[in-house]
Amino acid sequence: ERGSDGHVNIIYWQAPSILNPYLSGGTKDIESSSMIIEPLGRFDQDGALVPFLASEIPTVENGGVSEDLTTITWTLKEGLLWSDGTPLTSEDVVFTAEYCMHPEGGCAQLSKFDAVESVEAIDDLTIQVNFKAPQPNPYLPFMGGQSPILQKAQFAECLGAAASTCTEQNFNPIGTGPFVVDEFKPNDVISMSANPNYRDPAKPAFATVTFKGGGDAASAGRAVLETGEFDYAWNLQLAPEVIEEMEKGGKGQTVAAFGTLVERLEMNLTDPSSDLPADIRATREAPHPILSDVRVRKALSMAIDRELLVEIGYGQAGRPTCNLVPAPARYASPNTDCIGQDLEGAMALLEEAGWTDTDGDGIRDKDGMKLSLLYQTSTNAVRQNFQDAIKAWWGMIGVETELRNISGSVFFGGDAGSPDTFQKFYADVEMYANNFDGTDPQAYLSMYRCGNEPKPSSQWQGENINRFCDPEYDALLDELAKTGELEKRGEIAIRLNEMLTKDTYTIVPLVDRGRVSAHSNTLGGVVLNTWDSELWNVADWYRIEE
Amino acid sequence: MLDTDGSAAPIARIENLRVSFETKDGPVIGVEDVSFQINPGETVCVVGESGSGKSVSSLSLMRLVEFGGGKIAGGRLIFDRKDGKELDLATAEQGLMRTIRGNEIGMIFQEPMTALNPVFTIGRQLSEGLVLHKGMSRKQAMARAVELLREVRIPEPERRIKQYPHELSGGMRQRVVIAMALACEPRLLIADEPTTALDVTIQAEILALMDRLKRETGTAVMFITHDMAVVAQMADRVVVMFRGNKVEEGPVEQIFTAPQHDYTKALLAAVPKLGEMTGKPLPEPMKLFGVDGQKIEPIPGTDEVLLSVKNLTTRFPVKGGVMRRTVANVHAVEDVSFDIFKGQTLSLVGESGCGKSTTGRSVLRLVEPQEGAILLDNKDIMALNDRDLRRARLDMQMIFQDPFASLNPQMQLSDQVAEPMRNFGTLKGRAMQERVEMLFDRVELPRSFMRRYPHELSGGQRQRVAIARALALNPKLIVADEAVSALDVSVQAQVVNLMMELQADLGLSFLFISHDMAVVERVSHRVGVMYLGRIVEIGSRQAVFENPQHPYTKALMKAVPIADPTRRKSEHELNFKPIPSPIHDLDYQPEPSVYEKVGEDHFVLTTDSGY
Amino acid sequence: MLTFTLRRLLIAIPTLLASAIVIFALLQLAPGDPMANVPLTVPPEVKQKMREALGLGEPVHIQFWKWLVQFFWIEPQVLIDNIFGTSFAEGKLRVLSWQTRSPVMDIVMQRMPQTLWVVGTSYLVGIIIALPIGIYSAYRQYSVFDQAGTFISMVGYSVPTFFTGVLLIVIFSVNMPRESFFWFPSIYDTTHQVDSWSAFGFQVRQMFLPVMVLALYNAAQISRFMRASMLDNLNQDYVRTARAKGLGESIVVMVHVLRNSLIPVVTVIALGVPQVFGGAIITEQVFKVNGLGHLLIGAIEANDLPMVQTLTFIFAVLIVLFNLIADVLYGILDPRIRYD
Amino acid sequence: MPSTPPRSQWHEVWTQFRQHKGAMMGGIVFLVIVLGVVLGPWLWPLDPAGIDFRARNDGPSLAHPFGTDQLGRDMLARMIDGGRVSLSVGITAMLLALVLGTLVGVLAGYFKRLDNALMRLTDLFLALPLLPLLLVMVLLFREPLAKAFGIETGIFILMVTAIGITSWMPTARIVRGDVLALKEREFVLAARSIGTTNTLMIARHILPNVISPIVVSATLGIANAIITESALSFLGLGFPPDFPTWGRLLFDAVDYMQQNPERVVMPGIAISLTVLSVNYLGDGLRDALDPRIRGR
Ligand SMILES: Nc1ncnc2c1ncn2[C@@H]1O[C@H](COP(=O)(O)OP(=O)(O)OP(=O)(O)O)[C@@H](O)[C@H]1O
Ligand SMILES: Nc1ncnc2c1ncn2[C@@H]1O[C@H](COP(=O)(O)OP(=O)(O)OP(=O)(O)O)[C@@H](O)[C@H]1O
Ligand SMILES: [Mg+2]
Ligand SMILES: [Mg+2]
Repeated sequence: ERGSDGHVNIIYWQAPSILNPYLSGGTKDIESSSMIIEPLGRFDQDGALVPFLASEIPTVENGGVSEDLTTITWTLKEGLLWSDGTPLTSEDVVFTAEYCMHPEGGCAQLSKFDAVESVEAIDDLTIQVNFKAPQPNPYLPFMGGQSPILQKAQFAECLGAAASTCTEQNFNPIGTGPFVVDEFKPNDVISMSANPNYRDPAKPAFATVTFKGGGDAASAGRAVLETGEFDYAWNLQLAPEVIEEMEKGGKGQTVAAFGTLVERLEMNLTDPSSDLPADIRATREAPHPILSDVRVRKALSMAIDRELLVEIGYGQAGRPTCNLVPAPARYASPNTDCIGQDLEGAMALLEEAGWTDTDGDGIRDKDGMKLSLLYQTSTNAVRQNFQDAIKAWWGMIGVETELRNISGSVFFGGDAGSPDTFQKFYADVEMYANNFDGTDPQAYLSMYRCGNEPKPSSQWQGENINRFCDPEYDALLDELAKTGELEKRGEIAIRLNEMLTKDTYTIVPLVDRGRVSAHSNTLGGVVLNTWDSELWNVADWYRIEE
Repeated sequence: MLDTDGSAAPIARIENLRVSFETKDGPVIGVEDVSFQINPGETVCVVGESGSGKSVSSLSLMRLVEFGGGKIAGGRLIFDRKDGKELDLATAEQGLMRTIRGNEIGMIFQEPMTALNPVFTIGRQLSEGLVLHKGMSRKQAMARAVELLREVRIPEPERRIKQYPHELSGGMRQRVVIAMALACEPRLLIADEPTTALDVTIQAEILALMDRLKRETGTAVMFITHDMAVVAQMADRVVVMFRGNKVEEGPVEQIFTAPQHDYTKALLAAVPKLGEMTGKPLPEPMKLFGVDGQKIEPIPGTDEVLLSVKNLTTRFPVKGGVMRRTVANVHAVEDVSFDIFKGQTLSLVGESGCGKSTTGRSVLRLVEPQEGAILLDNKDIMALNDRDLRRARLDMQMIFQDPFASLNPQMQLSDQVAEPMRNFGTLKGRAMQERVEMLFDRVELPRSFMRRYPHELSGGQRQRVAIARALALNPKLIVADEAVSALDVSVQAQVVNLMMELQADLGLSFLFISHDMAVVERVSHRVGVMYLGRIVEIGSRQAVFENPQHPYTKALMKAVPIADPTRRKSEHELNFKPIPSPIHDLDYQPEPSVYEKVGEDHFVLTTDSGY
Repeated sequence: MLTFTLRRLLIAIPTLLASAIVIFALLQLAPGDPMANVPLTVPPEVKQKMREALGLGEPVHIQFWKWLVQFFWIEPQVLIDNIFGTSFAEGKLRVLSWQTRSPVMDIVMQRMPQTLWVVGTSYLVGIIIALPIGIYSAYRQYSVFDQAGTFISMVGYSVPTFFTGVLLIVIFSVNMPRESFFWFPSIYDTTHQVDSWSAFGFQVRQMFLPVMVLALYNAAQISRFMRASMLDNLNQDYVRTARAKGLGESIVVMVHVLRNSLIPVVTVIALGVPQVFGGAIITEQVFKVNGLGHLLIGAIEANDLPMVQTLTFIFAVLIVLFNLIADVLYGILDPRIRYD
Repeated sequence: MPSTPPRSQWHEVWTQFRQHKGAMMGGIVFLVIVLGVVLGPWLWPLDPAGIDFRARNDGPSLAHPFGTDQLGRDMLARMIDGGRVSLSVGITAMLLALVLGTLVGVLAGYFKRLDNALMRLTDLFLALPLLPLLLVMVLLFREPLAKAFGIETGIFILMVTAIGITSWMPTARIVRGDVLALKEREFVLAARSIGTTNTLMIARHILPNVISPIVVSATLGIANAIITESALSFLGLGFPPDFPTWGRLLFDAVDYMQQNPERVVMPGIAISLTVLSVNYLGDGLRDALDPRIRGR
């Protein structure tokens, strides 16, 4: 029965700053707002599509997606009401598209609407999305936590440049989700209560929610697992032994699930030396003196013991991987070549590449140049452990490593003026994690297209971090974009993935990172989902009486 | 005087007191073996060599030596409490002492500047004891404080009460300290050099006040002083101390007429007497007791002008209100002009608070005068920038009125004396060291004191350090502000002779500020008499002393006490004239000073001086 | 002194203006980008659009000018509107945060209560315990009390709050049974309203741990300065005079010596007050108080320049103000200090 | 009474200092710490970076007296290694801040003309947001410094300067406050009358009398610098992440507080002991300079 289970406390160690995902791409904002506003459909814990506001997921089979892949037609469930009691209509969906596609709005989800030509309301419950070109993956707009439906009545005044002045709307969006906002304190806390007009009269079980933000993963975990003050803690990025110790507190348990997030080493194929002029440094004009040789890259990969890394850093929330795209199964390469550590082989490979230790200082050299690398990553306890371990292994094969860690806000900040961003890559090797939205890796793999690399002329914006460039790869990408058949898409994606990893060791994947969250023993119904918002099924949560 | 029949128990009895101090050269004995007693209603004067342990004995009686690092190593300090019980103060608890201090025993400290808390108004400091011991309310206590200030002859007490210690003249501070000690009408009053900074008229009034108190309330007084004239005026009995011991004790007449101990004899012989120089136009050194073959020659000086001061005016703002705005001005020095000749001494005498120290400081530009011209050796001091002013100070030095405050508490004495030489690089290394040693010898300080710090000295010793420092550079002009007042007469004689000797040998000039008319008579070529910020009379010493013209000068001369217990002045000889205040509103416009020439080198102010 | 104060207030205007410019320039120079928190899955072109929507495309001096106008002209109007119910500021663009797209001042006001409750209280508690400890330690230099005080305050100062905070949580929130009186919450509830005694009780409980942590840290610092300054004055001659008046040791020390020793302490305290409003970053983080300190650090990490600029500028105003107060207090505490 | 010839004041202070029990204790402890971190690598030759995955998160044992960390590195060796960085950064940065603060404070307090300008500068520095300031410093100077002095020295200079120039302000204000009061004392006037130049005045008369707040600032400053260093390293502004420092060891260990308490305790003790010993040294210096305190 709705509201019968009282109050639930959720803690996110990153605090939500806005409840409109279109104005912020941040996970914290998307997940918190997913309790309030909903998309037409979501991905479930297995990455499968499930309808939410839509009555079913349109496919080619059921006629919802046109044969030529240029339109998709959604039908809304009947009788849906906004939390203010007004009915949800297709106009709201059309408006949502208009809102995000407005050129001055600065919509964070704009890329989901890139391919959209127009969105029309066929009738009160039917919406048709027209694409500019055939769209093998038509489930970008209105799917998943990133792309929920806004109420037209509420946001009508907030189009374009006005979007950011609509504080009231952004903080208190009227939605169709299980909860409504009572009070939102940005970057701090959200107080919510059950939506009286929620479509399932029995849900949600909780009458009120406190969604607290801030602090750090350790204290969030402690609050759920040890002190029992909170019921749910998001994303416990902590060393496995620390989580283990916390679980001994006995107040709660952890849940883990895997998605597409891969912690990887990126090899710089260009020369980051500070001796080079600024317009040449770390661009394709200056090939890397050491890492241009695939044998060196491979040797570096072989020296790494990925299983140990998982044990040190992620425990149950990680597994070794050799792939950039670890999931869904259709797109994941079966390659496991890299899993075992092979120091001998690595050394042999280096010898073969001409790197020998001529002066006996334990560091290999060639033509008077030392095999010495600068290895950078963002500041994060696990990453620093990885750095130390990898440095030690590389040391064993005669590679000298200098480590550097950079605050995340700078490293990922993308400021063209800073030498420390991951895009600029003023280092030889860098480590971070990345994933893709939803279940289709096409955009993800397209990042490594020739020309998409960060460079001075693009203000160092670009996604091809390694400056990888292979015409064959680009050609294959084009093919992928044209292929609608899933089977075929899988094959191409696996091929692309292998070109980046197994063939060239441009990207050296380390760990397939899952998500660990914690919930208290008295909280039931939690189904951890890494393909969508973790709180996707919050309507089903309930209190377990002890 | 109360009838002190033999049966009345003494109010305090000191028996075999011994006090030691811990210094880094090992323990130092401050008082070796002292015993004497003080009866109710009696004034016991303690005289003796500077550094002989007078202050330490009195501090022991208050049990305050402990806080200064001293230790009562032996002896008893019997105090007769009101209820007739005797109490050994030496072993009493500090808690009990608290009810006695300030209430039953009052103390006037030797150095008034450092004895006052710099951040509280004097009213606040005065009323504190009253609130505590007499249970008065704040307001009552304040009213009483005003009354007390009036009793110690501080003009405009309502205003002064709101001032801070540093805004008062040396004599005023001393009177504040006196008022503080008298506040609770203690049964025993310890007065440690209470009148050194007071001019003779006010001194006489203060002495009369103490005398009256003694008569009316039976207060016993332990009076420490160097001024034998005051002893003669005040004492019932005299205790003579020397090197930490009592060497002689007896009724005042006996001490003066038939001294027993050599030191007492020397002391009495060294007492300068007013009128000794009558008829002599030039100053000459004193005859020292026990020194043979001393040359006593007059010091002529020259008639070249060294320092010429014209129309000097210095004022201080008086702050008031929460925002501490300037509400009035203290006209400390008002249109003062004088000349000092090379190799000569000009003495400034005058009422306490009349602006003598300020004049001295203005000459060195240690306070910035409002107006006026100062020419030293034809150099315009007023026009100098900071760097040249510093150079100019090579030629003029000052001995501050309050030696303790003017010494850096964290520096060794030898360094302090050497500092001027270091500053100007006049002497270096060994030579400097030798000069420091020589200076210590000349001011009669043992060389072992060189490593000590200021707080480890007696008042007189500190003053001698200050003198040594001023002499270190061989300046042309020394402003000596009460430079010898804290010294016992024998040392005083030596130091005065030293100064005169240097004058004769090196042609030094002095601006000598003093209250001791006998010393002034001895040392000066010319004398200026100040009253309320102006010089009321100036001229050759002979002219001013032998033929005073201005009424204030006359009154001053008349008030000088005589070192003879048989010729005590009685209270009715004093005319308590109300003292006008130098504090005026912001828009007050003073008249210029106009002088009338009454003789060759003898001028008298005709402008109304307020007297 | 009045003229001094007025003059200083006048000088404060150019000072603050200069501070604003320097802060702005600094923030512009500092590496970082408001898009740092946007996931890597969002492509660069979209990020560029988002930046432009934030007004980042405009030239720097225009951005600065806009901020000036908004902060000094529009925000005061908003304040007036709020107080008198007028509508001067209607429709005018306020200083907006880049993270939340809401007016910065609103968030600042929202954070004020918990900051003042926690950081303010801890500062007061710190001062209240520091002064007696400092005074008594000096009065009984090298006594057991002094040694213990020295030890605790030095350890308290040198062990960072990220450690003490967690330690207290482990002791009082994790290991203490939930029913115990000594159990304290590890997470601060900013939505809690103090409207009854029991609510006040809860408020005290939830403030307890962070206040303890911060108070220890503040007290350590202030008590050391207090002690040192007292030591300098305890041996002065006027103290002897005060004793000679028969004043009790407590008055001698607490009135005569203390007043002379206050200047450094006043300085330290005045320096600390703006920091109260600045919040306590680490402690707020550990206990999730989410006060101004949390706001600032979050804004810096997210490169929310309008927020950082505004907050920093408010601190600058407070710093100038409290240093002025300290200077005025000097003159009152020690009449020898002259200002003209 | 023996008349020992007067010795220089500093000699005097030194003698006095040597008699100070607390100072001597502090000095010995401090010396032990310094010697420990300097000679430590010889006495305890384990490699601080030596990873041993089998010995992860071990408690104290004979092989590892302070236990091991999450990568199985020996904590004692890391403490020794980290101490070198922490101590040298802590002390140098503290000295820099102290010198800057005292200089500004004394100049502002003593010279009326400079007061306003210097104090407004102090206000400005107090108002500057620390983090962006540091980020800018690193942005501008890291590469040039690393080039000119080598990476480690370059970063050392950068960190020390960064900490130094962001923490001198309290000292400056406190010193100024004291100097304002001090310069109105009569002995300063007296010193001026004997021709003491401003420089000498400051050196001889002002500084020794404001030593107490400076000493306190020094002790607090050293703790502050050690912790700030680790904070900077987290931001990526400091030493490379494989450089252990006490602050960083402490921070890393906080998560392990429950299972390996010795890991937080040890660096905590090291920092506290250092600060305490410096505090006692400072106390000794203060007392040695104050001629009224003696024999205790
Ligand atoms: N704190 C101290 N430490 C060491 N010696 C001290 C200390 N106080 C006083 N003395 C020494 O004790 C002796 C007696 O000093 P005291 O102050 O009693 O002299 P006094 O008789 O009052 O002299 P004066 O007339 O010059 O004031 C002096 O030699 C002095 O140097
Ligand atoms: N710093 C100051 N602030 C305010 N008033 C002052 C200050 N210094 C001196 N005065 C005032 O100036 C007047 C003259 O003081 P000064 O010290 O020159 O007197 P004096 O003649 O030396 O007296 P004494 O013989 O008592 O030392 C006094 O009324 C005093 O209160
Ligand atoms: Mg004496
Ligand atoms: Mg005087």
